[in-house]
Amino acid sequence: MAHLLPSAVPQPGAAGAPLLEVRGLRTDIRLKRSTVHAVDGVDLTVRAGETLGLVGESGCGKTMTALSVIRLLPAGGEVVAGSIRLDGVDVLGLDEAELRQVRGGTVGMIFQDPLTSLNPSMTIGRQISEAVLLHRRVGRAAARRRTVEVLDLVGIAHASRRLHDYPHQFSGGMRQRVMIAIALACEPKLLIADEPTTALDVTIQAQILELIDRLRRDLGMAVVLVTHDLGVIAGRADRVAVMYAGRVVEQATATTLFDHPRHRYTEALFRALPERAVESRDPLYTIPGLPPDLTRTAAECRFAPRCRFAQDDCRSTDPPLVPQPDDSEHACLHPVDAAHRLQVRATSASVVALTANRDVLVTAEHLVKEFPLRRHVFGRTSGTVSAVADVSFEVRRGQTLGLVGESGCGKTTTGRLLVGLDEPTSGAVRVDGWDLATLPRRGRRRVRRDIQLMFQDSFASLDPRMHVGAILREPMVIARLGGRADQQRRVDELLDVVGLPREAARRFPHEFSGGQRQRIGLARALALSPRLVVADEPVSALDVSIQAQILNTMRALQAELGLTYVVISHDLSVIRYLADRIGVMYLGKLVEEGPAHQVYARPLHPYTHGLIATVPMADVHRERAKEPAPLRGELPSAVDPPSGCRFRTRCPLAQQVCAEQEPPLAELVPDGHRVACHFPLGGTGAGPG
Amino acid sequence: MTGFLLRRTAQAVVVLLLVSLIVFVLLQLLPGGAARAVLGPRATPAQLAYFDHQNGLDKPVIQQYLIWLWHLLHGDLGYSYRLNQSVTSLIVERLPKTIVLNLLALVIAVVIAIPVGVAQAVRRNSLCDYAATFTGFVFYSTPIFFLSLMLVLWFSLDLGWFPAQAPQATTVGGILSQPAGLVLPVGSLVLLDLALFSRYMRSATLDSLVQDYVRTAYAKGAGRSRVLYRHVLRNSLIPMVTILGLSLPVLLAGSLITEQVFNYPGMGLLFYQEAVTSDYPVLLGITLVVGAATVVGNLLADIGYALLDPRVRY
Amino acid sequence: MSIRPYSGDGLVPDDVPSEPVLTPPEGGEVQGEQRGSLRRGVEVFAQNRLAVTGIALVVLFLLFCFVGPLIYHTDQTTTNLAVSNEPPSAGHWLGTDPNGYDELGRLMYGGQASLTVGIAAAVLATVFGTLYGAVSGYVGGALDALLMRLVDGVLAVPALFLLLVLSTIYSPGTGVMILLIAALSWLGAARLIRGEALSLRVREYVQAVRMMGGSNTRAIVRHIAPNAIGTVVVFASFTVADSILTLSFLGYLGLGIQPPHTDWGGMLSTATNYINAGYWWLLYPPGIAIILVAIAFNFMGDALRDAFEVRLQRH
Amino acid sequence: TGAKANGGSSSQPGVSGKPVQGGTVSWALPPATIPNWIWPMASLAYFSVYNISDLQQPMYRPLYWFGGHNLQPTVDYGLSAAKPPQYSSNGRSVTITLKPWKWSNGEKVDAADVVFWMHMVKAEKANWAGYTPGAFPDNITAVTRTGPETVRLTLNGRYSDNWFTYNELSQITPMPMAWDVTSASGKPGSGGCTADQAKCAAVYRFMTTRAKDQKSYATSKIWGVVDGPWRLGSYSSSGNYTLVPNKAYSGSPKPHLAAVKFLPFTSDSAEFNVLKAGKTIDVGYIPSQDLPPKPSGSAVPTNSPVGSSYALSPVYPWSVNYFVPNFDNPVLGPAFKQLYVRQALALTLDQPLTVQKAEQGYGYPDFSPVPVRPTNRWLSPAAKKGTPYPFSTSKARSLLTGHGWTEQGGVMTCTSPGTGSSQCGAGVKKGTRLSIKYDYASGTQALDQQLQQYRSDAAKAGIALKLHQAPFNSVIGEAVPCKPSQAACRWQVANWGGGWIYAPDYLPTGESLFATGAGSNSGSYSDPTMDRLIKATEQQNGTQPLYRYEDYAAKQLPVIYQPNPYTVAATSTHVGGVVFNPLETLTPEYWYRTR
Ligand SMILES: Nc1ncnc2c1ncn2[C@@H]1O[C@H](COP(=O)(O)OP(=O)(O)OP(=O)(O)O)[C@@H](O)[C@H]1O
Ligand SMILES: Nc1ncnc2c1ncn2[C@@H]1O[C@H](COP(=O)(O)OP(=O)(O)OP(=O)(O)O)[C@@H](O)[C@H]1O
Ligand SMILES: [Mg+2]
Ligand SMILES: [Mg+2]
Repeated sequence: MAHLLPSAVPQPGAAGAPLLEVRGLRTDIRLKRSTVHAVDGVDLTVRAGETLGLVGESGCGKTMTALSVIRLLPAGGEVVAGSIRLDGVDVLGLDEAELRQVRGGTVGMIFQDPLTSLNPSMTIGRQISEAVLLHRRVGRAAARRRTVEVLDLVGIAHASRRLHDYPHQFSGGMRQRVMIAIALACEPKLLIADEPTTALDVTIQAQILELIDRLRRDLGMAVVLVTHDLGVIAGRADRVAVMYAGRVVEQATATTLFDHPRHRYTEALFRALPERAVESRDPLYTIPGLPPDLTRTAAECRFAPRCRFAQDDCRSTDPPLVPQPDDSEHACLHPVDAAHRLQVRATSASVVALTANRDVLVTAEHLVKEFPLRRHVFGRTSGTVSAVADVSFEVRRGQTLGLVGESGCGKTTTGRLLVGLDEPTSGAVRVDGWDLATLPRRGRRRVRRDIQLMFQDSFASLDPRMHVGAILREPMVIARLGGRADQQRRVDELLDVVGLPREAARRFPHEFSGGQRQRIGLARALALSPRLVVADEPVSALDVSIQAQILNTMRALQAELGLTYVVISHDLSVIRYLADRIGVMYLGKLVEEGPAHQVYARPLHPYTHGLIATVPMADVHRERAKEPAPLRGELPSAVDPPSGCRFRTRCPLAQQVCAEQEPPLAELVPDGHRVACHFPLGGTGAGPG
Repeated sequence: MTGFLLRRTAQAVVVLLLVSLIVFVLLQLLPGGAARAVLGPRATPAQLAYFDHQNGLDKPVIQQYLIWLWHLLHGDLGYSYRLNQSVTSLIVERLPKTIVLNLLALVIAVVIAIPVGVAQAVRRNSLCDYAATFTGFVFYSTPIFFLSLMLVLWFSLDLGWFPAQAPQATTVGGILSQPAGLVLPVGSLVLLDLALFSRYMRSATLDSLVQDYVRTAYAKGAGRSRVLYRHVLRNSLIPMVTILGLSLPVLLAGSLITEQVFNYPGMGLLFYQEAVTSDYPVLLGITLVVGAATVVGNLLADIGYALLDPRVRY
Repeated sequence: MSIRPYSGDGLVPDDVPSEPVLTPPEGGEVQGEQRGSLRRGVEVFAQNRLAVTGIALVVLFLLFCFVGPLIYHTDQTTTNLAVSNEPPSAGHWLGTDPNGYDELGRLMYGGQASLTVGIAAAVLATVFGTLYGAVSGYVGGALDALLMRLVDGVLAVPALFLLLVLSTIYSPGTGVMILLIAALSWLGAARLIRGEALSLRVREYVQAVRMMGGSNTRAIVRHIAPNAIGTVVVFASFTVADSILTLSFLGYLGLGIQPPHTDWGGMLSTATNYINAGYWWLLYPPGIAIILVAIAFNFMGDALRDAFEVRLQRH
Repeated sequence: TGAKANGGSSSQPGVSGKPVQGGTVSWALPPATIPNWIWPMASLAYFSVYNISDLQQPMYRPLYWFGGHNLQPTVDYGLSAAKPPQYSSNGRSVTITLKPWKWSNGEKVDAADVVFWMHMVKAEKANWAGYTPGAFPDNITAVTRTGPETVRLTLNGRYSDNWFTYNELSQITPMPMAWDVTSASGKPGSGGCTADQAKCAAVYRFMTTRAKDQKSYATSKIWGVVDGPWRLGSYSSSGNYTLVPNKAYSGSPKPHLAAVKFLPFTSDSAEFNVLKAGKTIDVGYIPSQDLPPKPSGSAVPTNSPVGSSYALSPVYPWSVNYFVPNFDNPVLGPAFKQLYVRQALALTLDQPLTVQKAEQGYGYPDFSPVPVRPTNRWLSPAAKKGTPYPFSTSKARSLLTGHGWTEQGGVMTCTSPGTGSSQCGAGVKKGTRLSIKYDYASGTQALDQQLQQYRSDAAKAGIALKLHQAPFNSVIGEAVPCKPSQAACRWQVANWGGGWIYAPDYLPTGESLFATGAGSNSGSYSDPTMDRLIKATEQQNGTQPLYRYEDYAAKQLPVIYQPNPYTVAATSTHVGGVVFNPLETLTPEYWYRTR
């Protein structure tokens, strides 16, 4: 592989001529009736060998900025002002043929979703060699050789044998590697990665980010890493640009930015991150209001309407990006200083005491769920998916149990079993000691009411043709609770509880934002005054600032109504913020379960340890200090799970016994912290600790 | 794949049995019955009875059906009451003619519809798009007999550009050697299919155009035409496969009106004429063939899907 | 058998909405002037010029056929061969037909049948097909397999044969024609709605109903049916066009509506007999009427699909 | 003979140029008719004018040729394979003498060939279309070979010469010994059917397999044995076939053409389009809807719709046209049995208007069971005078009201049942309404128009016709004699638009149409006088019995007569010698091309 490397490797951060220089970029997207000013005066500089992180919430114009650079805007999109110089060339002045040389030649591009970004009907090999053939005057054979080389480079094993495979034959992580291979095929000088890991699991995400980082170093590329996840940026970017409403509002080296954010928006974003509030268990900071409508232009600070520190001048002048002495820039008239730090207002919700001796509300007893693998309507089943395999836990009143794990480990299935949407293959769910399965019909209905589910995808779970009032009333109608007027009153109550205006009852789901829809989902779950709410990925689709609103609401309701939660998420920081106890799932098994702080601080299972170590934190120092992704490989198939301990195939500590015996979930010491491992960490001292 | 094929074949047999049963029952409902229709107004009751007896039509329906099935199992589709030919030889004679005509129309329609649909999608909401949509709908909304007759009237009788009838040769080669005669019959069928196909192609292309992999291809530095042909087209063809699969029965069943107007006795006309004369064996035979084609068409569409879309495996 | 293979589906490819879909802004308060889903659909529909043309045409033809005879009085029951096939004149604006009927009056009269049959058959087929498909898709399992095999079977029977047999058995009046054409068209609806039901059944909002302990009926009536309505309406619209064409085809084969009643297809079929005689007033009016009405409904269906799609695409 | 009378010469109007030897004439077959049975011995399923006239007769001469090279529906002894039959004076036997002809394989056309035929149809009468129980061949008690060329048929009673020749001898076609075999390699006569009727079954089976093998028609040795002027040159089951001259034909005239080519058509408009294009068809026909209104004084349009390269001539079919009331219909049968009701039905049908408008003049009213065109010797003097029931709705109306019917809601209703002279008549129940379900064959524009008009006119007399069109075969399918109690008797009136064609029982007698219980008596008409008159036509010589039957049937209306349309044929002006005989027999040996 070494012979591939360019001979002269520029050093990152070297103060050479900028490779990419964007000045005053304005990009409009013309619609039928209006124009979206998606990018509204963006300045960026990327030097060779450097990684620039571009962060910001959804819709702030990150993607449009990136696409402007290679002039690949959607229909109606057009760069209306500014300049883009790439390696000394004015990109905006290029004609179509020259542009094609830039695309894929000078600039490689990686997109968010590796599944949809690859042509499903073309082999991997052809998709990569296409890029080679387009930019190099080589024959097919040479293109093929190059294809194998880059596949090797991105770490696809047996590359030459996989050339004829189609994308669907690759896992998500491998597909993203292929995308990277395509982008790298012609040794670009600049790699733009637009949310390259958002669709992937944390473990895979870490591997991919590491790969990009390594390639940057090895090949001396510059990288623009676009993401909404501050944690991702923290460990990888040299410099970070924060975007808000089509603008870069702050730019600084990663360390400076994370340590001392200056712009009020950046500060607010950080304050909204749950991981920053874990210890305090304070309510999270929420940014009031809405991001501005990008179809309007404004002569004010775009953040002013939402900023707690906004002054009159903020509302009358549009602050420019001002370079600061420390090589950073920000566009804020009243930047953060020690005196005016953002204080989170104290809420009435007092912190719930961690009481282990509350009584048990729900028990899961040896839950097993297997799905037959169906081929066809008349087809016979050919094997089963072991989605949940012998999972037991209990949830106490007023507590929150968090379930984490990689995608496909059975979290959702467990949740569905709890609320009775699916029947367990074996095992039982007990509510207040009643076994749901053996309860008579009527009783079952009564008990079922006590457990409600808050769906992952709020939009899919709300009937698009019903207005919110009807949606919220429906559970009551079904349960025949009260008259129409009572129900109406209850709807108003519910809307109050989740913090939506009462008139929302007359609107349709699609007229709400994602966060609001999630609240409607929550309100519906609460309609029958349940005792337990199972929340499946309640915030995974949301931006940080909105996520904070939901998390706060959930916490507040717990305090107010004495709710019990089972929160399912792949995001450890969310779980850690919400949960009293954490359950870690791996391939259908509960591998570790215990009090949240203990599990987090002293994980016993190597998997938990790896997971925690992998999750990116919005903290430069911790991220920089991190060992390279400790969890290698991907989740094995649930159709044919490994024998013994299911984690052994990826476990650094695995030994013979792991393949032969399945470790039981047991407490090492009687502290309510259980683990299913032959070689638990810490306790035995065998782990990397 | 083998398992899939076997399963589908089993299903097909069930469907075909169902079809033949439905047809059998419907035939019983026809007033008059076969004997009268075949023997004509001269036939005396005694002759009618003799005919019924000879052809087993005096047996209970179920028994007739079972007998028919039994013969079918032995590869015997029966003998036409009216045409002095075995059903098999009738089909063997008519089928190629029908296939030539319809296949030609299908191929031409597809060959035109694909670029038209793609162009429409690429220039969505342009004047060209509207014009093509409008024209398509006009032809789609025209009764075929009206269209065919107008074509003959204008292009054959008034202008004298093309013959008024399809080639009369009895062999496929002979038919194809008279391309002028094929223009009008094939043309009328093409006009009808075109609207449908190009509409499908347009929407399939629209779907593909907004896919992420198209953006990826552009990001690689591929030009517009390359992206269209290498990336968009193949993926847009997938929905076309379904519609082509669905066209298979039409391919075999023939197009009654076209055949009648252009004096081209194929399957459609055969079926119609034998239907009005209650020539049961022929009807059952053709229904079976068409039914089989329906099932096979669906199957081929599925297989085509699998060929075009590597994600699909059976 | 040139009855179209996709009877009912019309030109129903899934189309992409013509306007890019905007993600709604996140967070904050409920947005101010949001448009209701219905209004939005109506608007998208109204923006489609072809659709507006379609509606206008349909309304025009309805007026022409049903109100026209009140203004333009003609005798459509007594034949008078003595005045047959007369060219247009002051007394007969569009001349007379082979039976001596006033052609313009006949056009209105025939249009009543064509429109009635087209619309009624489509409605009937849609309602029945929707119920059948919804039950099949929602209940699923063995019943679904059985019901769908049945549909497959009937679909594989050549449509022409069915029409031929049925119209020979039943004397074809308007009512019979409606039943007959509906009997062919419901199959498409059944398949379409079944697919819809299959996918709706596993939607989370339907699952939510189950979780709340709601009955199947509730799920079908309150959630599946309203959400399938787009498909249903689009289907119905295309089916009207198809039904009118099928009716004309039957008329051409002499299996259509019986004289002295008639429909445009029957008129057109009569006129084709005189194609060489130059009686243009017999040929073009019904021909163009059929085409225009079929186009109108096709346009409407096409636009309706867009209207419904846009809304549904908004997740 | 007829051949001489109309001798093929360029004197034929419309023929231009000089006759030449050789060349091909192409002949358009009527829509959807494809000759598909080559053996003259055919079951009813394959018993069609097209099979007989267009395929079998040009090759296999019938014993007696009906409809010669002229316009008369009469026997042409010149073209026949036998000399005129000799009836014994008591009318109980007939002797047939064959002409000294030879089959194309050299075999003589002789008495054995006739015996062979007779044995075959007797042995396989169930499979023979011409079989009428009690009549031919049941009424022939013995077939005797009285010489090498003479055969005597002994009859079971006395028969009229005319009747027996036209309706019975007309059905005989001598068959060569080469067909009396049970295998393709069998020696001529080895089948033994000629010698022993019992052996005919095996021969029948073998010959049937040969007749069912259409692919071998043109190549088969068996079918290659012909005695007519033509043999099959090529044949395809789709209906494209050619006749080529039989070089060994013993009769005269001998063919001038090198081939006659037959072209099938799917519809008459398809044929017309091709005809109009002007190249492919030499002899075709103009569909009625494509004819301009007939000028008076000419049977064909003066302005030819197919241009000047074709000469037009009328083709009168040897048929009568009528529709059938069902006398056994439980509801209306009793009413139909009343002559005055039938008269009312006849009186309200405006035949002249129908002919003039619906048929554009190319037709003529029918009012008796004997065809009025071409003018022929069987037509009675009374019939020549015209209809006894000229159109009059008021007369029909008063007939009904005079018989106890009153109009209620526009429909005549029997209010005065009984058998008195001013009452409805026997069997007609009180309250019976003259609302008639009228089934007719779809697809004929003229018929459609006629019935629209008829419906309107009948309504004026208080007769409500509920028209229902159905495919031809459905109409004939239901029009079967039935018992009132049967469900099959629900039909009330059937009109298949075709009436009856007198072929190949060429004498227009009524034994199969109107005799009580006759097979083709669809409406189950029954009347003793009629039965007696019909019997007389079978047994008594001369035209008088026929006239008597005919006049009675014209008045009695066992069926309601309706206008009979005729065809206009188009013959290329470069083809001569073509004559359109009402029996639709083909004599292409007279045809020639001109240059
Ligand atoms: N094709 C398009 N047509 C119209 N507007 C668009 C289009 N694509 C994006 N926009 C708008 O442009 C603005 C910027 O979008 P962009 O995709 O750059 O945001 P982003 O920061 O990448 O967000 P995300 O994190 O959701 O990907 C948004 O307001 C978006 O609604
Ligand atoms: N209805 C089903 N039929 C078949 N297999 C299923 C079904 N639902 C889930 N599975 C399988 O069961 C396993 C667990 O799925 P589950 O949805 O519970 O995972 P998860 O942890 O919620 O993942 P994610 O984070 O992606 O939501 C997976 O392998 C999945 O493919
Ligand atoms: Mg983006
Ligand atoms: Mg999940």
